[in-house]
Amino acid sequence: MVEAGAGSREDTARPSQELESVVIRFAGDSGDGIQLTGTQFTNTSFIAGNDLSTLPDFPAEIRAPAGSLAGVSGFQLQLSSQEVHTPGDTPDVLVCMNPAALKVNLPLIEKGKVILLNTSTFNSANIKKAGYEENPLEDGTLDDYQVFPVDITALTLGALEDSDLSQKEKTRCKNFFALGLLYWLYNRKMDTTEQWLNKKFSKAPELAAANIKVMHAGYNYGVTTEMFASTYEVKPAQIQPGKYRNVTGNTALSLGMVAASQLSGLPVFLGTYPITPASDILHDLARFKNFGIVTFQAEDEIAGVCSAIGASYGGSIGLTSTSGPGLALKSEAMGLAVIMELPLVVVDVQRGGPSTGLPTKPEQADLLAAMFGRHGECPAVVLAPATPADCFDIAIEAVRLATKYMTPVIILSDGFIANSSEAWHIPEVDTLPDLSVRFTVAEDGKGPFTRDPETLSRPWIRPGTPGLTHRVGGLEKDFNTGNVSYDPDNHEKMIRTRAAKVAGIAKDIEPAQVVGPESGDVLILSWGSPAGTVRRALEVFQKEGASVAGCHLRHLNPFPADLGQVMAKYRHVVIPEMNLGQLRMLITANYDVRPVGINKVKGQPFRVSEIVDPVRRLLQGVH
Amino acid sequence: MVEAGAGSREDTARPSQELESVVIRFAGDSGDGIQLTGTQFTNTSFIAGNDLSTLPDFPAEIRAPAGSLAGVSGFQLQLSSQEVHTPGDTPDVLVCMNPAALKVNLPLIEKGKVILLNTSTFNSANIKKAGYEENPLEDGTLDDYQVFPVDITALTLGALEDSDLSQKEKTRCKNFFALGLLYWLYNRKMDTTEQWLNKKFSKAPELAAANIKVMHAGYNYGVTTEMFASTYEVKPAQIQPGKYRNVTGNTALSLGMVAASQLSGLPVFLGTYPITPASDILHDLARFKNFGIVTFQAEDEIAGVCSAIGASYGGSIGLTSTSGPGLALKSEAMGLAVIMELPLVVVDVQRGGPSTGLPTKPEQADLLAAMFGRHGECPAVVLAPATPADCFDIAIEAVRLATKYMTPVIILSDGFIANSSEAWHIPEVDTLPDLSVRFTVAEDGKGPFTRDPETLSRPWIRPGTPGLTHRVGGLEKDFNTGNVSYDPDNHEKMIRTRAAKVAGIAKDIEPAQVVGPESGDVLILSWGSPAGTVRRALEVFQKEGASVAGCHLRHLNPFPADLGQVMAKYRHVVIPEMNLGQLRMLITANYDVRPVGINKVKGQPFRVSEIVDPVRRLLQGVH
Amino acid sequence: MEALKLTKKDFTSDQDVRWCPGCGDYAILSTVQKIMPDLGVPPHDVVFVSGIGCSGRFPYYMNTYGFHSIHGRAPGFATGLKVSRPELSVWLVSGDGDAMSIGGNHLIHILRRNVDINILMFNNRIYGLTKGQYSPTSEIGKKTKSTPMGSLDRPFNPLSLALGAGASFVARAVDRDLGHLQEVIRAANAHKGTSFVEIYQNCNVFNDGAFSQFTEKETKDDTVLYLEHGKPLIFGKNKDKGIVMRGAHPEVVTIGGEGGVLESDIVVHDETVPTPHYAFMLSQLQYPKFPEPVGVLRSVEQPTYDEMANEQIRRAKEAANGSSSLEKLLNSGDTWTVE
Amino acid sequence: MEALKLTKKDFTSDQDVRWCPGCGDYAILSTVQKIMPDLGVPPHDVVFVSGIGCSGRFPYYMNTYGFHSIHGRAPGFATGLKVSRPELSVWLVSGDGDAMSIGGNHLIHILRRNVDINILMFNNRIYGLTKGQYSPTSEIGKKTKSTPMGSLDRPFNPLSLALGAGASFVARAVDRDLGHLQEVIRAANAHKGTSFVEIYQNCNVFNDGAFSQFTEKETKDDTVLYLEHGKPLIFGKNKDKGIVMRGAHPEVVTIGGEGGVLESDIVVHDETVPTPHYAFMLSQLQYPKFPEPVGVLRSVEQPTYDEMANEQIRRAKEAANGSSSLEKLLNSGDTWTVE
Ligand SMILES: Cc1ncc(C[n+]2csc(CCOP(=O)(O)OP(=O)(O)O)c2C)c(N)n1
Ligand SMILES: Cc1ncc(C[n+]2csc(CCOP(=O)(O)OP(=O)(O)O)c2C)c(N)n1
Ligand code: SF4
Ligand code: SF4
Ligand SMILES: [Mg+2]
Ligand SMILES: [Mg+2]
Repeated sequence: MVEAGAGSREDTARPSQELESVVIRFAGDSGDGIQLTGTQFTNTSFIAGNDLSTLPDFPAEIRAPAGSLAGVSGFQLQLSSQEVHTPGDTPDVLVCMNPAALKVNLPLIEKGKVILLNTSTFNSANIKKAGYEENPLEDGTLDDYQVFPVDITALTLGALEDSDLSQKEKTRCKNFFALGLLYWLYNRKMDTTEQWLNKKFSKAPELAAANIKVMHAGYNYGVTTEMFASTYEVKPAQIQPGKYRNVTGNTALSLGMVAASQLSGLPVFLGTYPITPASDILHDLARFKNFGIVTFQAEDEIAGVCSAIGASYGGSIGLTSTSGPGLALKSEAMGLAVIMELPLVVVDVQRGGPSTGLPTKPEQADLLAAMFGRHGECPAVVLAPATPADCFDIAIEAVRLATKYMTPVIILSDGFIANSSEAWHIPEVDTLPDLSVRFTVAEDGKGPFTRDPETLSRPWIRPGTPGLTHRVGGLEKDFNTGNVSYDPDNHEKMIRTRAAKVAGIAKDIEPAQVVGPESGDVLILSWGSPAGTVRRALEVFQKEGASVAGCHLRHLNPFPADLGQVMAKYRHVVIPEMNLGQLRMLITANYDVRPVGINKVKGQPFRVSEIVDPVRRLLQGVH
Repeated sequence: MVEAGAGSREDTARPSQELESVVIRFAGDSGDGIQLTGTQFTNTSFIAGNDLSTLPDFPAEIRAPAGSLAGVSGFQLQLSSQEVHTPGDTPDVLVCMNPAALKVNLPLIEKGKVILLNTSTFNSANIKKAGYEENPLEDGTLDDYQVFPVDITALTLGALEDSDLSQKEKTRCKNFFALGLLYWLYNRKMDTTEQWLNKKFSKAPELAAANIKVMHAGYNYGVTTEMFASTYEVKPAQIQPGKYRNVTGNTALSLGMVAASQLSGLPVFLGTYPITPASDILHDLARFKNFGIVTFQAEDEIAGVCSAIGASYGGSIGLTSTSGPGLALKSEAMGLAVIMELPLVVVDVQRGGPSTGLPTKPEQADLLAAMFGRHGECPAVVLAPATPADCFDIAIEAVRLATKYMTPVIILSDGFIANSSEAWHIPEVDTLPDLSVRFTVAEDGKGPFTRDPETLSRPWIRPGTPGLTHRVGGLEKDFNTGNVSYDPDNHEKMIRTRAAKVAGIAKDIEPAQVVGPESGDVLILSWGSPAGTVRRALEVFQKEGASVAGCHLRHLNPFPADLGQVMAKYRHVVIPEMNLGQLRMLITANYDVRPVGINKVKGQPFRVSEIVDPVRRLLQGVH
Repeated sequence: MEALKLTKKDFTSDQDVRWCPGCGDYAILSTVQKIMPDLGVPPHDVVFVSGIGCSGRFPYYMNTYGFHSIHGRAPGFATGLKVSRPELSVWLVSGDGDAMSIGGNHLIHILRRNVDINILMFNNRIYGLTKGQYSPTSEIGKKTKSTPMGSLDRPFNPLSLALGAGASFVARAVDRDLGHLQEVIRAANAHKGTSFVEIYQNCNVFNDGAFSQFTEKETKDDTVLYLEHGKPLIFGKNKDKGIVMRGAHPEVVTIGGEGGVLESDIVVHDETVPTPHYAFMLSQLQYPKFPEPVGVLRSVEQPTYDEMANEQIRRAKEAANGSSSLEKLLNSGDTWTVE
Repeated sequence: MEALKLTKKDFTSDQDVRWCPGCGDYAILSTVQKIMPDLGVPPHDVVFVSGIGCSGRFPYYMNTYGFHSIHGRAPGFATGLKVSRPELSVWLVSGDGDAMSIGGNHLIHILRRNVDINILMFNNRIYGLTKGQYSPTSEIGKKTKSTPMGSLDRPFNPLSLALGAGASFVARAVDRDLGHLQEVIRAANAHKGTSFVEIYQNCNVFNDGAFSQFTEKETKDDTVLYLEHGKPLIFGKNKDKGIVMRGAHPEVVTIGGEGGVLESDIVVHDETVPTPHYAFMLSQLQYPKFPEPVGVLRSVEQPTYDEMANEQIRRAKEAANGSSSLEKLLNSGDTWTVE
């Protein structure tokens, strides 16, 4: 049982114990409102000042049969009074709304941790559906955990005894009982959620009232029962002052695109086709028509990218969003954008592959496809956001490079970054970069392929511009005129020019950023969503005084110009990635470095220990 | 003027000079029958016992305006009394049927070489169309060459004075005048061509007769004019005894597929979509229905590969053929074949990219796309033929690996290998490998994913097999049952198993073959069509006693198991390829070797000097 | 047939069915499992091919061979399979997005080729699996996650598209009318050539009630036109309404009564009209102006691609007259011998 | 319009035209260049988009903006361009393979969406650029390089396919009848929405004479039915043959004479019939049983995708009432302040 600690609150007789951070996981049937419960707890905690990171864990099925293992939905969050980089490796508290949720989530949690259970659902039918032979509440399964069994459904119905709602509607409120109980347990106020409920059910105030009532019942249950020896308090974090909001990666990316549109003065045209986990980018941007954003749900991924290229040709920021299978389909058309030298932003929210693979799980295995997945010598810029909020900046960076260098830019997000959320320090608009674009006009005296000697970029000429009518196409072009050319030397010149243009971007991007000692034993080189876990691992080593530094890459093609020098300062370079070693291959191929890979391909983000342990072995020379 | 030498022939008063080898290039308007003329000269020379290599050089346009530069068609061949590996770097004799052909081809030939011209076509209209301001026959353009101006059209019409053919039909015979003249010049017999003409025009014997007459006229023109001081003789080569035929790469590949079908006892199903330079594989295989070969011209490349996979699932050898743009389109479906673990052969006849690029020119820039152009961890076997004839063996090897390991195999041919031809020593059928396949039946007691512990391959179960109904799909599969599995550990196990299966093929392929010293200064590591040029370069170094060896890779994924050891024996590894260094990247990434690249991306094969010179600089330490 | 003595269970796999409770897919699955035993084909000679979507899960639940492929491409896989293995009974299950959005081209081409495959297209007028974006059959103005202000594209009429592509068999059924669904699927199976069956399927999670006017007792008699070969196009609660042609145009009329029309004036349904213009006219009968036809609009026997492809092989073999030896082939063309 | 005073030359680029001598593409190019000056749009506001094929070369020869894209995908590029730049005049040139083989899906979707683009599909019933394989419009049994024993697939009827997809403007013209071709292209340009024009185009190298029955003096009066809005469907050297409806089916009749039919019985052409069944019936008139219609089969005004998409943007901006500041957007949602 939890120890009593310092602190108190008036409305309870219980002491309040201070925690640095806590990892809570809500789990239940997809119909149980788990995502909503998690989001409410998150928002309330954000407003209470905690730093936070969240991870929703959807079932692959739309709506699997109630109570089935396939239907289990989860939402994990870590809140802390310190900086948080991940949703946490393993939950301190697991809230289970039914037996299936217990079955699926029990392997995630360590012995001794807290499990809060809705015992109302542990009837023999549900127990069987969850694949248990016996009732796990009774057969000793949970002996090693701190179990808090609560008859949540019954208590919910009790709280709504006087309500006119149907039995079904009443039962549906049960997640708010659990939420209320947790609000009590973590010393949270309920007003944010109350406001949200009133707004959400403004047309059905009886539902708002019922949910609020049930939430209070849950809270009061905590107050009155003797079940919990103490409540907990996670103090506000020391966070940079400013205004914050909670964003998922997909939302931040969409906001970044709106920002890029405003900063460049160009409309964004999104041509796309729905696919998990990228669809939300379409859903988000479709709501920003007031910013002049055009969203076009095409018949397939190919039409999606082609329409984006057509729009780029017309002077818009052509954008297309997808996941792995769509990236594969878009590759031919991306080659056209490369040879035509048109701006294009391609967002690939990576998921488990190959083929349909594990469509709702994150993976980082499209890096080489992004680099090389086009026939011919066909270079493109490749970027990857580090965290959900970083998607905002990466979107702006992608548009900057695409329009400045007239090149496709691929953004490699992943299902973890896309769906998880973190607190985002909202930037001041005037601190954002100027992306303004000037289309070439006849008076500039430039042809369609007169290159800027500095950037090697060609001019962007919009159709409709008098005096500059010209033809572009997928055939090789004359270096000077842009007309079709079959000349052998010209072809090589063009191939090398296009390559040099993209390689030259290295001069125009941020240098490699090192966290930790500037030289030493180990450099952890990372990209994409492992960023947060790596940050935690670095903190662990920092505390220990180990000679371990980190460098996180947001630019994957080209690499920062100084990357080679940076890596040369460490005895070992270690690369953790959710694939079999794709960045490792690129580093090996391009530098005199033989990195050590930490590779996990399980459709799950790294845990801190999965990075710390192998690095530690390396430090000990055991590896 | 050419020197007189030894040798003589009864029907001429001229001496005959012996040559080791000669490079002849026919050039003219696409309507001039250049390809046909070249092919006839080739066949006749083969039958005379020369070793030979040829290269057709088609215009990109179907039929550009007569006399235009875009309409120039070329055919180059090298014949020799020694082993021949390439069609020759630069022509010794250039036959030009019009001014445009001269304009296009003059840059290819060195000063002092022979140019034979059809002066009838050098009228002012044609001269202008070719982009000449003055008549190049008169303005000194050709001063540094040995020029033989012949009024070919006029002489042709003269020879057919008595014929009832139309003027147009008569004029069309003029290429046979040139051919006859060259037959005389190189001491060739005309009977092969006569037979061919009689067969070809069996339904229009008057055309056969006219062409034969004109050919004889050309021959006799050589006999009677004093223009040539001598004729030439290229003696039969020292060639391994046996039966030979002339094959292009595409034909050899098609024959190899028929052979693989017969050797495996399985039908071949080709699902494809026409694209230059791969279409001839479809054209060839479509004529082999009597071998049970099914050819399906699909609506696009995606349907092509999907139908091939469907056929593989049904127990056929699923085959699809394409070039770069099609490879890009097929990538998503190839991923399905990888995760389903079905055999599939994908032929990519590479052409100049990116995008539509230089569609009629060869390039080797799809290697990385073949390796990595699929989302997720998605390994496939990659092979590349060395020469046109090698396409036969590569096809058989592809089918062997695809069916034994239940995996997609990509064959990277290119436009040079596909269209050029060489003498092929026809193998005895009983020396070919046994590819027989046994489909799994219920009595074997295996499930659809019960792996062979040796090969890691899963069984091939044909629908229609009683007792083994099962479902496969693109979702991740349980290691044991093959049912859909979202289990994290299982996913990693499957990812690693599929990778290990393909990597393990290294044990089952030929070791790296070295030509030249077993260790030393330089190893030239090559793949694909540069093979021939590299062979010539090695002969040059061998003669000089330089410490230069060659190793040609036909297996690119996995590499031969001993490749690392082989490379380690040389101070430098040099990789010539028609791209910016794709094999070089793979070698760097996989071995402790930093190869030097020789890279040419001009839509043209290497010349011998382009390989010899940089290697020589390297030997001298200048590089 | 009798010898097989198969039951529904023989066609039911051991996998848990994972559609949302209440989804129309259940009824279709159950109907297919039910009629399978009557078709005279053992489970191991049946293959279900699907794409991606909720409908794409169908093969997992059938105890036959099953091929759950990639999004939109099922016709490609099915064509390769059927052409190379014409003796198998090949079925294709697809959704409105799978078949008509990403897979539209493969669909029209398989119909044009007339490969002997039965296509069941579950039309729920929504993307189910990706959680509710509009589809190419969604009505114009549809508000979905991807179209918060309403969709702009005019929907496909799947039957018209199929007929425009030259389909030899075109039919429609509804997930709620199981008896009729059975009949239609049986007819599709009996047809030699590509059979295209559009099934109105309720997605109760993302597009509930999309077809309620055709399934609810109160309305369906007036909104649905049951097609029967050789029978007049009559509908309505009292069987007193029918379709006549006015010149080139169809019209709804009332039969009998004052000012009414004679039953003999009503168009008599003929599924075998050689060119598709008549079936196309039927496919254009759309609610609310017309009742919507269900049943077989068109069923015309024409040679199938798979049959003809195999016939060419047979003929080629015959022409070669047993002389198709590999050795001969390799040694054909212009050969020469070096001694 | 007059102010522009443009001539054919203003629309002719400096690039050498590289089709085979005698190719039907020349006549189409020349016709388009000729009528362009009359359309009231300066060359720099015109964009020609194409795919790959001989026809794909078309944009190079027009002195307008030109976008020679990849095989089959031109509708995608054109849609993105037109929706984002509705003020441009966007034309799409495609071949039978480009538009109906690899590009079939994009074609039917652009037609369904009714993006305001003019599509000229050069139908030569063959793959020209790749040197002579059969195409989806090649007649069944066609012997080509890829089908030495004859092709097996039933060809698409491009007009029927377009109508099945819901096209709002569908027409046909012939490369040899330049006056009529002009008229049809003008009508296509005048139509708001996607205009689909099939042009019978002779590929004299790989499929010479494919349409000779419709172009040769001796036959064309009896094989071609010129459609004119409001005029009866009459054809024949002596204008004595016509089309009537027998129930739901069209029939060729002789007008007048003994046993002949009255001219007033002949179907009067109406390109504006709201549903496509009538135009579909026309599209199915096929030689030799019927004359083949040329001219405009269907021309129905319906809102265009580009127009509606931009209208939504306008409305959204209006609704936001000038308050769409980036700052506001970034600061929206549940925010909190750390001090
Ligand atoms: C190449 C590719 N693009 C997109 C997706 C995502 N996706 C899966 S199913 C689907 C649409 C499903 O709609 P429908 O075919 O109507 O099937 P339903 O779920 O409604 O039965 C989409 C867009 C994918 N899996 N693969
Ligand atoms: C992705 C891709 N597949 C195939 C090709 C090869 N290809 C170019 S044009 C063409 C067909 C041309 O036929 P059509 O569209 O009828 O045009 P035509 O040449 O007859 O005008 C093909 C198959 C290609 N360029 N790209
Ligand atoms: S989302 Fe709709 S179509 Fe899919 S299973 Fe659920 S109810 Fe059925
Ligand atoms: S191949 Fe045919 S379509 Fe192409 S340019 Fe030549 S004649 Fe015209
Ligand atoms: Mg659907
Ligand atoms: Mg064509």
